[in-house]
Amino acid sequence: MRIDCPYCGSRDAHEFAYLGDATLTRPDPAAPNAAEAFHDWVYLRDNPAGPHSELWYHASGCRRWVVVARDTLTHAVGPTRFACAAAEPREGDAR
Amino acid sequence: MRYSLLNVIVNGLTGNRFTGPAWRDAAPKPAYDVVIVGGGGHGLATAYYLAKEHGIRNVAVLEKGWIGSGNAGRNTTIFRSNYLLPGNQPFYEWSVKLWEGLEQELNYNVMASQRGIVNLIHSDAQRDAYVRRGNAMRLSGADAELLDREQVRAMMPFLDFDNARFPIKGGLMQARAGTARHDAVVWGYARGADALGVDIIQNCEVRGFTRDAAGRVTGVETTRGTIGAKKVALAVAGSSSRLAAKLDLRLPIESQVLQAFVSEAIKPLVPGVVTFGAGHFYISQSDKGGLVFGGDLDGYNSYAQRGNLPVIEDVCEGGMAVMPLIGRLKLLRQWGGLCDMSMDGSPIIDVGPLPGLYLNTGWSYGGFKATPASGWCFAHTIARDEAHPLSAAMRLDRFATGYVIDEKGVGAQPNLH
Amino acid sequence: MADLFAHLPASKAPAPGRHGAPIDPPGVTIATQDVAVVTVIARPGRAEAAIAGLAARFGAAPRDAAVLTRTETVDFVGIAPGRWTALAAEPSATLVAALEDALGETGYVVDQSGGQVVLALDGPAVPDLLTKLVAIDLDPVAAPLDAAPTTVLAHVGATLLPGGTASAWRLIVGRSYLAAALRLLVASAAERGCELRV
Amino acid sequence: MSRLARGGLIDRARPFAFTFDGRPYQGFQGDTLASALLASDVRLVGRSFKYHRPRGIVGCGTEEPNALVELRTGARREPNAKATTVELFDGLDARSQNAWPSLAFDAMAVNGLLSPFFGAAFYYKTFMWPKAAWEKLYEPMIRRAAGLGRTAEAPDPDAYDKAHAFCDLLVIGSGPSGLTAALTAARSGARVILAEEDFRFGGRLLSERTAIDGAAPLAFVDRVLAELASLPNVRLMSRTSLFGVYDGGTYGALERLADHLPVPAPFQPRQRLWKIVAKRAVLAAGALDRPIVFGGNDRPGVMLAQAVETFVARHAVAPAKTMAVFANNDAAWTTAFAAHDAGQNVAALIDTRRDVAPGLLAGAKARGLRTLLGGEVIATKGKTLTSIEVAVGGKVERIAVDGLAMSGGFSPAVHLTCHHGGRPVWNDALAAFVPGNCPPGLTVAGAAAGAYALSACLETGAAEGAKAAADLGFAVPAVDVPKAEDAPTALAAFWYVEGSKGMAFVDFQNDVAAKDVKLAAKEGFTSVEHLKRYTTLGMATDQGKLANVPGLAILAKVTGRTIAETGTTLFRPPWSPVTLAAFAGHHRGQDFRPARITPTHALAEELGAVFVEAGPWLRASYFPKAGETDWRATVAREVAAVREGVGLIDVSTFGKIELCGPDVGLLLDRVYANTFSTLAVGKARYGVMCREDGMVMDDGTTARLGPDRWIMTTTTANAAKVHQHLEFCLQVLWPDLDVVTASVSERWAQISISGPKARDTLARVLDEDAVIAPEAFPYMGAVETSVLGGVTARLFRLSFAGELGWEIAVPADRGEALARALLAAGAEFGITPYGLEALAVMRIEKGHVSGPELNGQTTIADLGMGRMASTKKDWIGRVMAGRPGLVDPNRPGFVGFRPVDRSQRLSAGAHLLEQGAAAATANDRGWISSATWSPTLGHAIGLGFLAGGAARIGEVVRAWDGLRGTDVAVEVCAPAFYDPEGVRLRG
Ligand SMILES: Cc1cc2nc3c(=O)[nH]c(=O)nc-3n(C[C@H](O)[C@H](O)[C@H](O)COP(=O)(O)OP(=O)(O)OC[C@H]3O[C@@H](n4cnc5c(N)ncnc54)[C@H](O)[C@@H]3O)c2cc1C
Ligand SMILES: NC(=O)c1ccc[n+]([C@@H]2O[C@H](COP(=O)([O-])OP(=O)(O)OC[C@H]3O[C@@H](n4cnc5c(N)ncnc54)[C@H](O)[C@@H]3O)[C@@H](O)[C@H]2O)c1
Ligand SMILES: Cc1cc2nc3c(=O)[nH]c(=O)nc-3n(C[C@H](O)[C@H](O)[C@H](O)COP(=O)(O)O)c2cc1C
Ligand SMILES: [Zn+2]
Repeated sequence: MRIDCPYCGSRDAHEFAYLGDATLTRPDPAAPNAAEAFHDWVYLRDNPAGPHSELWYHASGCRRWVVVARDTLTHAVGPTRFACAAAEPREGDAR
Repeated sequence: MRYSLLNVIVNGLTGNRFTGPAWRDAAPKPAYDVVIVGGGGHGLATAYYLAKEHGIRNVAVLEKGWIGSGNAGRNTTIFRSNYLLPGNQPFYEWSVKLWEGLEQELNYNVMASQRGIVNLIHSDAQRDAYVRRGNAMRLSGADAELLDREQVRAMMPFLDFDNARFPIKGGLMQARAGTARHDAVVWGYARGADALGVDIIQNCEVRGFTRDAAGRVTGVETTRGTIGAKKVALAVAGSSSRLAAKLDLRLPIESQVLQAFVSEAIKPLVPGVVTFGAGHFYISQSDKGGLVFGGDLDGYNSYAQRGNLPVIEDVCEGGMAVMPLIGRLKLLRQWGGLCDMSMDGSPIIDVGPLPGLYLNTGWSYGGFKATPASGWCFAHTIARDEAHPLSAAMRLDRFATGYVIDEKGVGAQPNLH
Repeated sequence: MADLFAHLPASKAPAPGRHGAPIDPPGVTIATQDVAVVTVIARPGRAEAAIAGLAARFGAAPRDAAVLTRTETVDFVGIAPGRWTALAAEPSATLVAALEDALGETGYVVDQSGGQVVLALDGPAVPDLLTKLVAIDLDPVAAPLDAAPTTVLAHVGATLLPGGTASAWRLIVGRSYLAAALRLLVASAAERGCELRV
Repeated sequence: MSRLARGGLIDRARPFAFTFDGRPYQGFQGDTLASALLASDVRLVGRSFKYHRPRGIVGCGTEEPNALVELRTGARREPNAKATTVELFDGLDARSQNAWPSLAFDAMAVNGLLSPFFGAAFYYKTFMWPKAAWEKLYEPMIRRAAGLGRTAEAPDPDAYDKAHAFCDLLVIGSGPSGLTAALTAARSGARVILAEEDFRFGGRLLSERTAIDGAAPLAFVDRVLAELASLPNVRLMSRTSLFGVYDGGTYGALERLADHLPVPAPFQPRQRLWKIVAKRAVLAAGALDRPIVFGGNDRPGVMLAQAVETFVARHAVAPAKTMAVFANNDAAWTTAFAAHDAGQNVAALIDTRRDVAPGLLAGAKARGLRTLLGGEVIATKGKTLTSIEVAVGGKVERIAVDGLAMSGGFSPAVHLTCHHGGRPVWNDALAAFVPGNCPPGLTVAGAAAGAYALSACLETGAAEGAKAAADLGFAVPAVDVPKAEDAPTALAAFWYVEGSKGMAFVDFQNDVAAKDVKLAAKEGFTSVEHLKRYTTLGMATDQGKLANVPGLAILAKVTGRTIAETGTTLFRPPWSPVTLAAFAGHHRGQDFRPARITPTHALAEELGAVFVEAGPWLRASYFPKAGETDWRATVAREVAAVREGVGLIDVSTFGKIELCGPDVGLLLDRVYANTFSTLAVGKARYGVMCREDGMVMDDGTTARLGPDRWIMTTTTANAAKVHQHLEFCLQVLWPDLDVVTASVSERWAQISISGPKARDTLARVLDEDAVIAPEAFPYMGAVETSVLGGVTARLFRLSFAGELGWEIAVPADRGEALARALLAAGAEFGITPYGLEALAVMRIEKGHVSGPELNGQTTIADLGMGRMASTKKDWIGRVMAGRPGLVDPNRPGFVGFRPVDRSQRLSAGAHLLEQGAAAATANDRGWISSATWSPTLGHAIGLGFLAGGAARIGEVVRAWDGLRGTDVAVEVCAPAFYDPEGVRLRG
């Protein structure tokens, strides 16, 4: 499998570490249902057969977390992007 | 028809006149007491024990392809009970006990062969961890032995004792562990269940479920029509999430690919099973003579039932590191299975989570050995609507309650289990 | 011929001198370079400003890509967005001070000198050697001439940068991996002859 | 000698001597072992798997099921080499296998007599009584009989290599279609790789006679190759098998660099594993002739027609004195004509069809060949073939022949098209499976696509090559496809001679006969996949290249289905078997994994250290001195030296991560359970970080060097994992945090110096010793300073060993100098270098947790550090750590143990039982995670986890180690055995 790292270009997937489902977001730990929400977040997965948006870490390259569109049935790798587009410059930031 | 030497001879002499199908090619009935989805080892064993131990014979096993086409037909055939945690160990030990009499139980030679397993030890820390495990095994009544380097050498002189990057310092052995002919296990349970009246229905894919107004699961929709059921039991391994989704359930499961490899056949070399944990490699030799080996998961979600090159390289590097004399042997075939990786690497056998539904999943890469005990305990769970004591910890809600069974201690990251 | 170092203890680098096929000139020569190695990191969202600062100070703007940008005194290798490895022949303290000065508050400088080893590879067999070790298309028709990938050479993490000619490259590896990297490089170069100067 | 007097692509000027089963023979450069054996009249080459039937040579390439041999000897012994793919060299030494005592007389051949009982899968039905006999008797017997060759006797002495290649178009196969595909694309400027398994490019053109552009096919091959070789954008790879199609256009290939030499040249790898990343690929792998199933079809002397043609034309060998042809298609007639014209005596042309093209009949007539239309071979005779029985027109005739060329038609080599799970589709007109759903980027040309006519091969090759190049944006010049005459290609499907006499084999190697297929079907194994697994059809080293289609045709017939309905099993990689060592490449022996070397490694060696593998690192374990009888004595000395004087250890292996930015404190508050944002500049703090599921992930100290600059240390094992975790937090969870990180693990050599004399020693290497004055530098202080006259250094006041101590970091290249300076400085205090063993002893004495306690199964509370966990802020793991199972008072908690009888030892891995309780899972109360003999205390101590934890301090339980046969009463105590208040640390 080859993954197009947005920074490094086409690389063999073994340069990356896999985390999984990229559509999940960390719940609010202060919310009243935090226990349940964290359970769902940490443990439950859609685990679809087909298109999957997933997180890969370019461990042997730029060390960026990359969101990869990949099909779990065919292994076809689609577009990739950084998990975070670098934050905008904070103008006026005194520090 | 009973299988025996006589039977073989008679059929040999008569051109197989007195032989018939090992199991009936059943057509689906409108309804059953229990419908088991998944004609792998677990589904078939469950059906067999439901009929045999619980007298529930109005049972169908629905298989989308041919029975054994899933992981039951593509695993590396190792059974063992060298587990660490109390939620697992007694269950797997019971499974080994069932393996020990399976041929006679099923009147089918599944070639269960207690050739022994040795987990190689390469460091003091690893030895301590294996001693803890070995003692956990002993506590559950299983056998375990700590070997030193010379004992390992005496058993397997072909391992690299002279020039290994990670020198072999000993091993944890379970002599009663071994291998079985995986396909025969499927066929043996199928034949046994069929003889007790169970319908085995192939080419019958479950595509959905029927539910009553109260939300109870009342049957399945299949490519061969709707089939009613008082109880619907899922034993579909790597396809668990796909089916759960039809019931709007999300499971603590990811389907990931594990590969296995077989070499060309050679004369006997490897006596039992050897695992090289420091190098992602394990190996045994099949009765046909092929070296059957594997290693880590490919490491990502997949339903493709095949893997990629990096893992083959990784596995063969591990192989050459411990057994450098296999270098000139050749890889004959590689394949992959859909592993139902659970979030703690341990299985789920449970009632629910919906009324009328029963769940058997999360076998990760290690459920072949569990086949007899899984069938045994799942049948009990279905028949009695409560967990069998041996599988009581294998609950679905353990992730919410925190009573997880995390043998490897890597947490909710299935690709690391 | 077995692997050259199969029986040399893993902790040992191959000895300096000639290895492998006795071909003259050797297909590959490997030498260490004594240079300061410094990581330059733009603060989140401040890459452009950081680049401007560096450009103003060093006379050329390091590109925010996995390529080598040469300035008069410093070579900048993009290793991640907003992040470079800076190499210079001057003492690391001088380089660090210059970089900090150029960046101001737009970024940080982390000295890696002594911890990263720079190897110079040269010789007609270097492209073939890299083909063995790197799963990246480095062919000039596919990769820019200034391409400088950070990648893994068979279990050893490394950054590769062009060395001036098609058959010259530089390689940055962590010091703890130096012996392993040299074993791998020399073993892979052996069929074409290799000279190790370290 | 059956060598033809003329022709062939062999170099008669280069004779090669070789041996088979010890007997000397001769062949030529250009021969395969198979052709050389045939030329030497060797017909019996091997024995089959199950019945040990005598077998000869059937094919001429990688499809060969029978002629498997062992090559070379000793450490270079290679089993199961296909004689048909072994390139002959001078001195080649081959042996038959799976035969005892000899190939000609094999005792195991008695199995054949039992064949009525040894039918498909008979073993599942018997060998069950008595129960113990399976393992003791039957299975060992079966195993000895099965298997084929033997593995090498010693580690493989050859080197293997790996390499990567990238191209626009990969062409697989160099027959007419592959050549035109490669040439067309290459002329457009695309980067092309042409890979050919054989040692010579040309495919079937090496043995065909059909003219191309009016000239011999070989002239065409030479012309195309010359042009390809002249182009800089083309790489020609012969002896290279494309074995697998993987994801993302990655193709696996094995190049055999030295298998045609007795041993590789000095420094030459034997084989090279290629990973080829190709934007497009054209599969031009040709088609395989297939057998007909009839009684005795496995007799040595029965061959595929295609093989006969190859042996005759390419190798100038007459495979038999007198030969017949048995076929259902036109191509076999071409073969017969070619063989006849080259001097092979052809006695009869038997075709199952009654109607054959007049042109062919005329061809036969012109050559005086006898034709038997509508004929079937119903039996064969001889240990090696002596005669065949032919039924034709209701009569049976015996024909004396010692060779039979059979052809059941062609199977396109679709294998690689199936590697992504795509199924080939049945084509009735061709009576063959043709490519179905191909892997992305791969197209098929020539015979592999079912285009059998030579002109069609040339055209489809050119077309696919052009299409691929155009797809990729290359301007493809107009293609002038060479013109070729076309040999006829008609056929009528025919599989099995019903009622023929003797065993009619489908899978030769695995001895699967037609009757086995029928039996399997009768027993309900009607899915092709069940058929395969029940009978082992297609599971041999040729992976059913010959057997699959006839086998499932018979299955289709007996189950009343069409072949299309019956389907076929899946082809998986590899296309042809691949050497295991090639996948490993250089990563074996000492180079299995890179060893990481600490900055003071050479010094430690000099000091006589014994090293130990700690993950990838090699670390000093202990430093024995003359007179010390075992490692325990050494360790006791080292511990005492630290506790009483001063000792030093290299701790550079810790992970070190520099964190910069205004929000570091905020980040650390979230990743550590305890609070960091309040840490003052110049201070360090111990922290514990958890996973989101509430389990401890790692621990270590983090120091604040400046307002915006922090340095974190991680455990050695978790360095990469923690860094990845921090980047996850920064890039995925909280991208708004103004923090950057950099790994500086390699940058800093870090030396820990501990003991009452640590300050005195350290002072002598510092440029300004005032920095470590007690009041200036308290416990958990951190400062940047310099040593050894201007070497940058970082000083942290902490000690894992539990004494007054510092960790000093200097640039890695100065680590050894620092260590030497410290040794000199501390000489008068008896400074002692110590290793991991002594460190482990001292940390257990101090009750510090380490790897065995931080095993991913323990919470902060389990570890007795629950009070550290902040309740005022969110930290990763906080929410989940509150689950009932994680706060269950019965969870095993961290405590210490000492034997009640102080003379007894403790062992890590022992489980904890109540006194008097039976050793059973139900009574398991925990385990000992770390144990040692404490030289400081003079007795054994242990750390571990006991249900109830600290609440049970003072009680007595048992440490039960059934594996080692010990059962020791232990007192539960607090984990810190030594200086629990930490007075010495702060001193
Ligand atoms: C390469 C590999 C090696 C392994 N090695 C070992 C080992 O050495 N030892 C060990 O103990 N374990 C091993 N395992 C794990 C073991 O194979 C599995 O855990 C176990 O087989 C799973 O149970 P099963 O047999 O019931 O699953 P399966 O055989 O996968 O059964 C599930 C069945 O459900 C069917 N199904 C799915 N969806 C539907 C549907 N919608 N309708 C109807 N039917 C459906 C599937 O077709 C399949 O037949 C290995 C696994 C792999 C992949
Ligand atoms: N008359 C007939 O009925 C008939 C039928 C089939 C083929 N043919 C003839 O056979 C020829 C077919 O031409 P073609 O170009 O399609 O094929 P080919 O058979 O000439 O060449 C295929 C080449 O591919 C190589 N190959 C196969 N698999 C490979 C792999 N995995 N890796 C590397 N190399 C591999 C083979 O070694 C072979 O050299 C034509 O001349 C055609 O006329 C005739
Ligand atoms: C224990 C075991 C041994 C096997 N031995 C062989 C073998 O000798 N020859 C072979 O072709 N395949 C062998 N296979 C692989 C199967 O052919 C097949 O690849 C595997 O069961 C997966 O099925 P699939 O490839 O059809 O998806 C073996 C599989 C297993 C699990
Ligand atoms: Zn990247």
